[in-house]
Amino acid sequence: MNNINLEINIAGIKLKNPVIAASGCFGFGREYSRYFDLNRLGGIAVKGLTKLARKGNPPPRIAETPSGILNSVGLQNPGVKTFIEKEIPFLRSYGIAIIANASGNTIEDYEYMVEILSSADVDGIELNLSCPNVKEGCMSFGSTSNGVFEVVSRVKKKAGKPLIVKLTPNVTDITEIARAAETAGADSVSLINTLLGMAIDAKTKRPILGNVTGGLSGPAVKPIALRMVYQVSKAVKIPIIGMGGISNGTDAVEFLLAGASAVMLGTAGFVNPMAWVETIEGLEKYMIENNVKSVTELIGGLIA
Amino acid sequence: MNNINLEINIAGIKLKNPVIAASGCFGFGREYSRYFDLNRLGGIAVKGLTKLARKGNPPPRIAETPSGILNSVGLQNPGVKTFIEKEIPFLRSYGIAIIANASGNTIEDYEYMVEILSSADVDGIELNLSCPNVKEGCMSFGSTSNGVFEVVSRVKKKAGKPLIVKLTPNVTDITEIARAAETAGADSVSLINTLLGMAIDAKTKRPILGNVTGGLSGPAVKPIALRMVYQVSKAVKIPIIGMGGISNGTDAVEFLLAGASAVMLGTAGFVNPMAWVETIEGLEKYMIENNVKSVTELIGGLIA
Amino acid sequence: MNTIYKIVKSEKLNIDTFLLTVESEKIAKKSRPGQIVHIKCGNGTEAYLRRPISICSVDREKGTFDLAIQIRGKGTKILSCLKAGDDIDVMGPLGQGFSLYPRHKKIIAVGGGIGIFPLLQLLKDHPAQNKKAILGFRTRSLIILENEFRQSCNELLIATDDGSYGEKGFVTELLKKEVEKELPDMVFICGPTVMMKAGVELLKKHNIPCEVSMEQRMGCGIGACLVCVCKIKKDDDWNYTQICKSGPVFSGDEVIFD
Amino acid sequence: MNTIYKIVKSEKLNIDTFLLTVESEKIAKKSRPGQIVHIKCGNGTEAYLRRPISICSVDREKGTFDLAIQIRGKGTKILSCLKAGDDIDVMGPLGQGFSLYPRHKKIIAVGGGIGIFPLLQLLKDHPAQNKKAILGFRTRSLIILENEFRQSCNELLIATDDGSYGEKGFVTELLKKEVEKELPDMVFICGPTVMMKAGVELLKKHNIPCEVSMEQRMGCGIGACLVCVCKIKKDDDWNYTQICKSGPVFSGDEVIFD
Ligand SMILES: Cc1cc2nc3c(=O)[nH]c(=O)nc-3n(C[C@H](O)[C@H](O)[C@H](O)COP(=O)(O)OP(=O)(O)OC[C@H]3O[C@@H](n4cnc5c(N)ncnc54)[C@H](O)[C@@H]3O)c2cc1C
Ligand SMILES: Cc1cc2nc3c(=O)[nH]c(=O)nc-3n(C[C@H](O)[C@H](O)[C@H](O)COP(=O)(O)OP(=O)(O)OC[C@H]3O[C@@H](n4cnc5c(N)ncnc54)[C@H](O)[C@@H]3O)c2cc1C
Ligand SMILES: Cc1cc2nc3c(=O)[nH]c(=O)nc-3n(C[C@H](O)[C@H](O)[C@H](O)COP(=O)(O)O)c2cc1C
Ligand SMILES: Cc1cc2nc3c(=O)[nH]c(=O)nc-3n(C[C@H](O)[C@H](O)[C@H](O)COP(=O)(O)O)c2cc1C
Ligand code: FES
Ligand code: FES
Repeated sequence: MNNINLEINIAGIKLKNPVIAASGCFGFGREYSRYFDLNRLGGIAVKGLTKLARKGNPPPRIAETPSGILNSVGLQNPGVKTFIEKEIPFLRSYGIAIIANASGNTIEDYEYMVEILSSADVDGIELNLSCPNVKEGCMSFGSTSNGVFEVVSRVKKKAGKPLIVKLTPNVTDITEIARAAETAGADSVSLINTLLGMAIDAKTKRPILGNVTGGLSGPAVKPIALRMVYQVSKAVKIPIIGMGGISNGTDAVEFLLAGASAVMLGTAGFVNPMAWVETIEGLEKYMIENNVKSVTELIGGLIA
Repeated sequence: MNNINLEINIAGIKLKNPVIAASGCFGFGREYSRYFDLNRLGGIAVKGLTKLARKGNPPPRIAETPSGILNSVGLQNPGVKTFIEKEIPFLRSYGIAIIANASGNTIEDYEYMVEILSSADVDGIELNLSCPNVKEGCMSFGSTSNGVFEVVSRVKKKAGKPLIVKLTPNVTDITEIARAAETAGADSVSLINTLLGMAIDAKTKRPILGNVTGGLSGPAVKPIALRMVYQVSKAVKIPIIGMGGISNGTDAVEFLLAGASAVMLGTAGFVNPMAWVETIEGLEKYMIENNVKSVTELIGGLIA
Repeated sequence: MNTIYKIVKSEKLNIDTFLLTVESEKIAKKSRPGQIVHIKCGNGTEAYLRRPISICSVDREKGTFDLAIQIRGKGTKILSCLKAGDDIDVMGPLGQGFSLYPRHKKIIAVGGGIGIFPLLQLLKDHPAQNKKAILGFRTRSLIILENEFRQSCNELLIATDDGSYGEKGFVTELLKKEVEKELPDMVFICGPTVMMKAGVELLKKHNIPCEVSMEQRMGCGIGACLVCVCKIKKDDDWNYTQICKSGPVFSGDEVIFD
Repeated sequence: MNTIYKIVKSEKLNIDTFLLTVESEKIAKKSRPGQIVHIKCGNGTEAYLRRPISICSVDREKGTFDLAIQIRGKGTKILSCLKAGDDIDVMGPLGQGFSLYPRHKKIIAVGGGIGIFPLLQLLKDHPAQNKKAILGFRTRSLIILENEFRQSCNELLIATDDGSYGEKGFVTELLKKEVEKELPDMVFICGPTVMMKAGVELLKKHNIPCEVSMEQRMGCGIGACLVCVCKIKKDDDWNYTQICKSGPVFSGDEVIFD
């Protein structure tokens, strides 16, 4: 297409374009495969996986907020083994990068996950140190640089695949956390996971979510995500996958300019199932109009 | 009005209703006094004051974001002495609580501010430990519990007026910060100040704000603010003033249910100069419809 | 995948409910009674998420379908302002509809509130000879689609909470009487959770199969995000199962109502 | 305080600019040339903030005012869809307009881009005998309000960037020629910052007073939030001053253009 090059390599993961479906918003790809050809995507980060199957949190699990949503799914998933057996073969039938999103309650869980996923047919592992909807593990590791350093350096030893560490925005200084991940051996960081929030129904005087609090995503959080990507890009050398409220090509360009090498979209797809495809098309259009030959030229291109 | 009682006492500050204009969004009241009778309000938190006059940050100082705004004013103000001389007499002509919002670069600045304001004719002092738009002081004190404890315990000794400590949401655990403020002697906490964010113009490849980053406010942040108020209300005993994206009576009720004893509105007034008045009216309507006799019945009334 | 269709008609049914007729060959042809659509309300972020609405009836000849929508909040309010000729963004048909088995000769459809809507096309399409409908409304002035229902079944019973029309009381009480009179082969229940729960318990005693249509807040609408779940029995245990994909219709005995 | 008015007319002026006529006794009567209004675009949060727009002209008899608006983004797009009869939420008139001194017998109004709009009512209202307007457009097809301007001044000069109509080049070049022909008593400049800066520097050399109309992103629109500032000289120093309240019109020699 007009000689523009959308390819990007994130720490060894080859993407034919920098647009990836965000974890938890795209299941294992089956549902959206009926809406568009998954081959269009750069990659898919699958639903957050754990060692054993998890039931997740009680409903309601979603609340609408101004230009955003809260979710409190709580990592419902069939367990990593079922994923490997039943979902990878389906996903492999497409020519896209498969990123396995992994969570755990303990460091040993994370080690187990990275080990088993390293011998599975995935392209990269996204270590979820940032889910706000589960009591143990996850965000509690991800909110301190010590926690992140410890988990990442431990699992790095077991990792036979590129390791992406997914960061929580619910911290005082995200650059400190990103640096801890980098020092511990992360090949990339992805950010942001959701911001902890809450919605109340004044009529019933009750929280809307069954789990009381949930994670905020969608356009509302974009300014925060963009700032964090920008700050982290100044703090680490490893590539960044940016996300948080991206809905179209222009949003994606903004994240690339701020310093991301690729982007993920989740929530926007709920509103528009073509959001991923339209984001790729919008990015192409921007590149053509602005005479950008390769997407790599945009990365960190902010004039500030 | 129908025998409902909107009065509330926040740590000794008497408010005839729990709706206060948020600092920085209402100047010193003069401008909005042409739009409605300031006597309608519970109180006014005036523009952030410093020891000496401050010019503030270069424009643009505002960017529109999905259901919100970023601002990077940077505490432009005429200095606390000018405020005392020129603005207090005007504000005192109304029967509303005057809350002086005070910032500083150093602990000594904060001590100076609290001392001078304690002998001025204000009803309370809101210690701004949370402005994200200035390089020194402020949020750098406010983002650690040690910082907050130190500033608050030092200024408390000089304080002859109720001391409200305004908290930043840009922290890992706001309850820890709130507890530090309480332990150090704060009479109340107000939250949230703005979330650090950023906006980029893809066309020009430049940040929209002259200061690159700015503070996010408006409806977009409401779920985060509500969650923080809820968490803090479980963590401290002092009264809480809640804010962040409140635009109407229903929003205000949600904050009261989450545990706030009063609320502030800022950004909503830019869109609707009657937002403060309409919030009071909406709150009254809710109370009548739900047979709530006193606003105090709503505080912390969430069923969760 | 195109999701933009034209509105053919918008009609007020009662104080807060309206009927929207939308042109779509695809949805009219493909949809089964009980399936839903997922609708974008307005162009912007005002009502950010799509809204799930049951297909109320379809005209397969004309290639149109009807939605009966009650105004509850922002999104349904926006939809109520649409007029003939306007575009509407609709994903669907989605989910699993009711079971239409020829072996079920005598059926009863029980609906309350917005739960009555999916029952209309069910009654139209079901092959049973004997179709009865029991519909509940708060009060007489809120009764809607009465003629449409009457024409689609052999017998229509209406209950109002205040007795201002038909029987006074809950639809489950009427169901109880009907069942005690003569056992149906199958019952379909759609309405508030308490109502469905009571209905399922009642029918269990009589060993009559039934289906219910579950409701939950939704995100994607197609099964990918796992937000719209209810508890569904699985072997000796249960799973949180997506209402948008495996439902909204479930067999009454597989649902765990908390 | 009521801010809701009725739209009387909406008219397309060129490919991306339209003229909105709004009914408001108050604004028509009270406003001075150069003042602005602050408009809510749509009901929702889609375009969250109000948009500042200069009052282009007023009809004090009819009690209406005109806004000429260029579609730039979300908010102006929403405004462009409004039609006669629709409501519009307008705060205003706001800020300080141009100075209309009877001692200024010969004036020149210089405008570029959207900067031409506030000059129309200025030319209509100014008491000078000799009123000249110099307006700049990118190209012929974008020229708008030509007749209106021609009727409101003694002489109208038009410049286009590409020379497709009138003089080729920048308005400041035309201003230079005019000033060198005959010194005006006062000049009003409104347009991009670079243009205003060049104009102010030119006029300074000739010791001619001038006023400029500044632009900046706004929040409250009334002076309370301090976001819409520009550098204004004060004694030996300068202050960031609110454009919405102390401007948008400032004396050319008090503004510091960075
Ligand atoms: C399977 C299914 C079928 C439905 N069929 C119909 C129908 O045929 N006719 C009809 O009028 N209504 C139906 N509803 C209910 C309808 O979806 C809600 O009334 C509607 O989403 C409310 O949106 P709102 O913008 O008016 O309310 P708001 O309160 O502004 O909505 C805020 C958010 O909460 C969600 N929400 C609020 N109430 C409900 C609810 N009861 N169920 C699901 N989500 C909710 C909204 O979708 C939105 O995401 C159905 C719901 C489900 C789940
Ligand atoms: C004093 C003044 C007078 C003006 N008079 C006119 C006029 O008569 N006619 C006209 O067409 N335009 C005028 N403008 C410019 C007009 O305000 C912007 O074009 C408009 O705000 C853009 O809004 P949008 O939603 O289309 O763009 P968006 O890009 O969606 O706007 C996003 C945000 O940026 C702000 N913004 C973007 N561009 C500008 C700008 N140039 N100036 C100020 N804010 C901006 C918007 O107000 C909004 O808050 C004037 C601006 C000012 C400050
Ligand atoms: C319903 C839902 C489920 C999610 N589940 C996961 C998850 O399992 N693992 C994870 O790392 N992130 C999860 N996320 C976070 C997203 O991957 C993403 O970080 C966040 O939503 C911000 O991007 P967005 O605004 O484009 O959605 C989930 C988000 C949503 C909305
Ligand atoms: C333009 C602007 C200026 C502000 N200035 C101050 C300030 O001087 N001191 C302060 O404590 N907070 C300041 N704030 C923060 C607000 O007081 C408030 O905490 C925040 O905006 C969230 O509330 P809202 O969403 O109702 O605006 C400012 C906010 C805005 C938008
Ligand atoms: S709404 Fe996403 S799974 Fe049902
Ligand atoms: S826009 Fe608030 S001071 Fe000008």
